[in-house]
Amino acid sequence: MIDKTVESLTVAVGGITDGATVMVGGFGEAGSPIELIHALIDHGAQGLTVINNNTGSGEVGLAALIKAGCVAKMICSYPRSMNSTVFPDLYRSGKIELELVPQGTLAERIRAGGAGIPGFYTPASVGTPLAQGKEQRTFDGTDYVLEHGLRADFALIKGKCADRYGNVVYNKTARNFSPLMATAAGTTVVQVAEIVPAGDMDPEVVITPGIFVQRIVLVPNPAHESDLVRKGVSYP
Amino acid sequence: MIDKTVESLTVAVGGITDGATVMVGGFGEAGSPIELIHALIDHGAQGLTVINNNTGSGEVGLAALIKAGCVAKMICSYPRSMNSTVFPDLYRSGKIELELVPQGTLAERIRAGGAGIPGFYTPASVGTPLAQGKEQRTFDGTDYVLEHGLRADFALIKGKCADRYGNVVYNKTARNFSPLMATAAGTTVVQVAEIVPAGDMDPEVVITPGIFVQRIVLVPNPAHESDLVRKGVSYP
Amino acid sequence: MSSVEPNVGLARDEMAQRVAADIPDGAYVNLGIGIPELITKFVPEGREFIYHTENGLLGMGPSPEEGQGEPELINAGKRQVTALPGAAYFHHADSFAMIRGGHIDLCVLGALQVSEGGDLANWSTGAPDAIPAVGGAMDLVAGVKLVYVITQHCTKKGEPKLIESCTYPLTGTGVVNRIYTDLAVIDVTPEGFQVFELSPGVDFDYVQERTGAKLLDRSHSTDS
Amino acid sequence: MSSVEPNVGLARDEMAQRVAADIPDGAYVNLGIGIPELITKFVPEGREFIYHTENGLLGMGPSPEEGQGEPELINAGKRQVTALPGAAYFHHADSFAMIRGGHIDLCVLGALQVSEGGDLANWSTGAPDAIPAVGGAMDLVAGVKLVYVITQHCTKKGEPKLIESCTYPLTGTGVVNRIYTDLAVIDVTPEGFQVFELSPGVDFDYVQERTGAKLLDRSHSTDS
Repeated sequence: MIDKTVESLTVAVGGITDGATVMVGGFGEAGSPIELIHALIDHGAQGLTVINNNTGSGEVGLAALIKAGCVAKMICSYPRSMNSTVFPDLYRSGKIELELVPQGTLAERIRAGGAGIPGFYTPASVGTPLAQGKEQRTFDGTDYVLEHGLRADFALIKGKCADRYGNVVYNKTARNFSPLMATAAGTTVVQVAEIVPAGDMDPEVVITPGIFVQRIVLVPNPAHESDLVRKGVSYP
Repeated sequence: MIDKTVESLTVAVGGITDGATVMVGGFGEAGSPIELIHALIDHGAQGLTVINNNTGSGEVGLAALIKAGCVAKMICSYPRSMNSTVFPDLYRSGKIELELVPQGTLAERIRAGGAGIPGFYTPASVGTPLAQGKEQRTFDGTDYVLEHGLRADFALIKGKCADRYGNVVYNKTARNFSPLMATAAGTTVVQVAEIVPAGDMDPEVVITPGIFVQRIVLVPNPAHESDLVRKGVSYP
Repeated sequence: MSSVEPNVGLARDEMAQRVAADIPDGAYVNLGIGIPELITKFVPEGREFIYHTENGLLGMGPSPEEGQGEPELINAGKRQVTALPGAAYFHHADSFAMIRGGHIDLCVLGALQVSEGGDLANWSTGAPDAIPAVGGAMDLVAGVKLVYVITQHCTKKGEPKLIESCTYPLTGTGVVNRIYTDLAVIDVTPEGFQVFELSPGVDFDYVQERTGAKLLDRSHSTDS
Repeated sequence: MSSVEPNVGLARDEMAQRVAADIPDGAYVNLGIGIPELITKFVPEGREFIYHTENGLLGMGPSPEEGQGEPELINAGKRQVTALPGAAYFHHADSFAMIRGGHIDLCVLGALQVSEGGDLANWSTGAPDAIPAVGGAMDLVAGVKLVYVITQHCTKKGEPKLIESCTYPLTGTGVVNRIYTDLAVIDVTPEGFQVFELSPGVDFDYVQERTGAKLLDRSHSTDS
C-alpha cells in the first residue's frame, strides 16, 4: 500500500546532505514549515543553498537556520524583515551569499524547474541591475531576459491537510510558493496539520497532487512565527 | 456592481470578427462548449484560426464550425477522430490549414501566452519533423526547441459553475485546456450550468479566478457531444 | 532645493483618496507596500475595485478587526488582511501570471525616484551597506497595464524625487504612467512630465521649483 | 520477411500482463492508447500503480460499469474511465508538467517502428494522404523516466517493427528503454537490441529472423 507518511520530523528531513539545495515554502510566516526547519537545524546539514522568498524573522524558523550557520547561500526576492537582523548581519560581514531574484521570476523559475523547462523569457528586470549578465532577446519589439529553471534536492513545505498518497491542500495565502516547490525538488517533504483517509479529499480541490510529494509528516498544531517572535523565542 | 453575466449566447459571442483567433476549450467532448460554438456558427464570423486539442466529432460543436466553413486554420495536437470526416476531408482538399503542435507544447504555449512569457524551451519534438524550422538550444547537454507563447482574441470555454465575478470551477476531466485558455484571450467567454451568488464559492477551490473572465453565460443543461453524434444531429 | 513647507499640498490620506478617484469601476488593482495601502480606505460611491495581492489572493479586503486576524491570511506587505466574497486563492506562479500577463489593470507603487522618461527607482538606494530587496516590483512594472506612483513630491531632506534621470538602481525603464504627489498629479508623456492637476493652494511654479526636471503645463500640451 | 505464425508467442492480454509484472509498486504510470490500455487489467499481487492520463487525472481507475460512465470523465483515448480514491484533477499545463518534468516513472506506448538506437516512430506513417496527429506522444518520450513499448513484433504484413533505423517520422530519438512484443522482451542498450527474455516456445533465432536489426542475446552482453 502506498503510504508516504513518515513517523517523525527527524525521519522527514533525513538524507539532507551538506551542500544540498533546499527550497523552503512560505511567504513571510504564511506557509513557513517551522517544525521542519527546526528539525533541519537539529539534523545539522551545513553549507546549504536555501530558496525562499524571504530570510525569516526573529530567531526561529528560517532565520534560526541561517543563524545556526547552516546556510551558505540564499536565493530570494526580499531578504529584509522588520523583525530580524540575522541575515543582514551575516550578509554585511560577507558570511552568506545572496542571489536576488524578482519575486515573479523566482516563482516562474521554480515552476519551470518542476515542469522540465530549462529556460524562459520574462520582461521583469530588463534595464535594471538584476538583468546584468543575463542574455537578452527581443520578441515583437519588447525586450526580455532569459531565465533558467530552478530545482532543488529537497523541498520543505507546509500544508493544511494531506492523504497517504501525498495529495495536499493549503490554507489561504499560506499556499504561495509551496505547490511550485513541491514540483521542483528531488524529495518533497510536507508537514500537515491533518492527515485524512484516501478518498476523503475531493479530487477537484487537490492543489498538490501526490506525484509531487515523497514524505508527509503530521504536525497537528504548528507554531506561528509571529507568536514565537513576539515571545522572543530563539531556536534551538 | 461587477457582474460579468450576459443574457444570451448571442451576446456572449458578440464581437468575434472575421479572421479572429479563437481558443475553444475541451479535450474531445469533455469540456467542449457546444452551445457557444453553435452560437458562433450563427454569429457567422469567417476565416477564423481555432485552437483546440482536436477537430471535433460528428457534425456538431467544433466539427460543425469547421463544416460551416468558418475556420481557415486549426492549431491542434490531434486532428483525427473516430467519428468525423469533416476536418480530414477539408484538409485533404487543401481548404483548411493545420498547425500541428505536441499536446504538452500546445498547453504550455497557451499558458505562456497568458502569463506574459513570449518564449520557452521544451525537449518535446527534438529530432522529429515537428522541430523543423524551430530554433534549437542545448542546456546541460540536452537539446530543446524554442516555442512561443500563444494568445487569442477570444476563448470559448465551458465551466461547471461560476459567480458574477467570473470565478469558475470545472467538472472532472472537462477542466483540461480551459483554465489555460481563459488566461490567454483578450475576451474569455464561459458557459456554465450554474451561477451562484458571490461568496458561495470557496476561495480555496476556485480554478479560474474572475480576473481571467470577461463574460459568463448560463447554459443550464449543456448537450453532450457523444449524445448528439449518436443521434446523428447535424448543426445547424 | 527648498523643502516643501508643512501644510502645503495634500496629506497622505488625501493623496490616497485622489488616486482612488481615478480608478475605474471593476478595476483589478495591485497596491504596493506603504502609502499605496492607504488607497483601500477610499472607494468612490458606486464603484467596486478588486484588489490583487501578489502573494496569492484576488479579492483582498480590509484589515481584520483586532484579534480576528489569521497569520496565514496576509498581503504582500505581510500584514493581516481579509478575503471578500468572490475572492480566490492561488499560488505564486499563477499570481505573477496575472501580473506579467497584463491582467492587472493598475498598480500603485511608492517611489524613491521617477525620471521624466518614466523610469522608476523604488527598491534600492544603491548604498553599499544596504540589503538589496526587490520583491515583486520589477514584475509589476513590467506587466501591469497602468503603473501609477504615489509619493511625496520631495524627500524628507527636500530633494526632488521627480528628476531628469534616476541616480538610484532602476526598477524598470519607461514604465510609469502617472504620479500622484502631495503637490500635483503629473503624467509621464513622450515629451516628459506634464502637470495634469495642481493640489489646492499650489501653483505651477511652486511645483516646478521642487521638481528636478522641466514640467509641462497641461495647457502647453493642448497648445502644441 | 516471414510473418509471425498464429499461436506462436504471447496473446495481447499476455503481453500486457508481462509488462505489468515489471512495474514496481507505487509507480506513476502513463499508458498510451490501444494495447497499452490493456495493462490496467493486471495488477500483480501486493502492488498499487497510480495511473496518469494526460488529459488531467492522476489516480485513473477502470472503465465504469455499463451506463455508469460520465462524458466528462475520460482518458487520453477519450474513453470513459473512473477516478479512484486519492485521485486528483488538474489542467493540461500541470498535467504535462508532470510528464515533461520527469515525475512520471514509466510510460508504455504503442509503436510503428523502433530503431536499435531507441528511436521511436508511433504517430505517422508519413503517407501523403494521412492526417498527421501527434497528441502527447512527443512530450511523453521526452519527459518520462522510463519509456516502454508494447507492440506486435511484426506488422500485419509480417514486416519487422524493430529495425536498424526508422523510416517513418520520429516521435523521439534515443528514447525507448525496453520493448515488449509477442515474441520477446528486448532492451535497448548502447550496443543495440538485447533480448532480455524470450516468450515461451520461442527461440532466439526465430525472433532474430523477424527483427530488422542484429539482436544481442542477454548472455552476449554478460560475456563482453
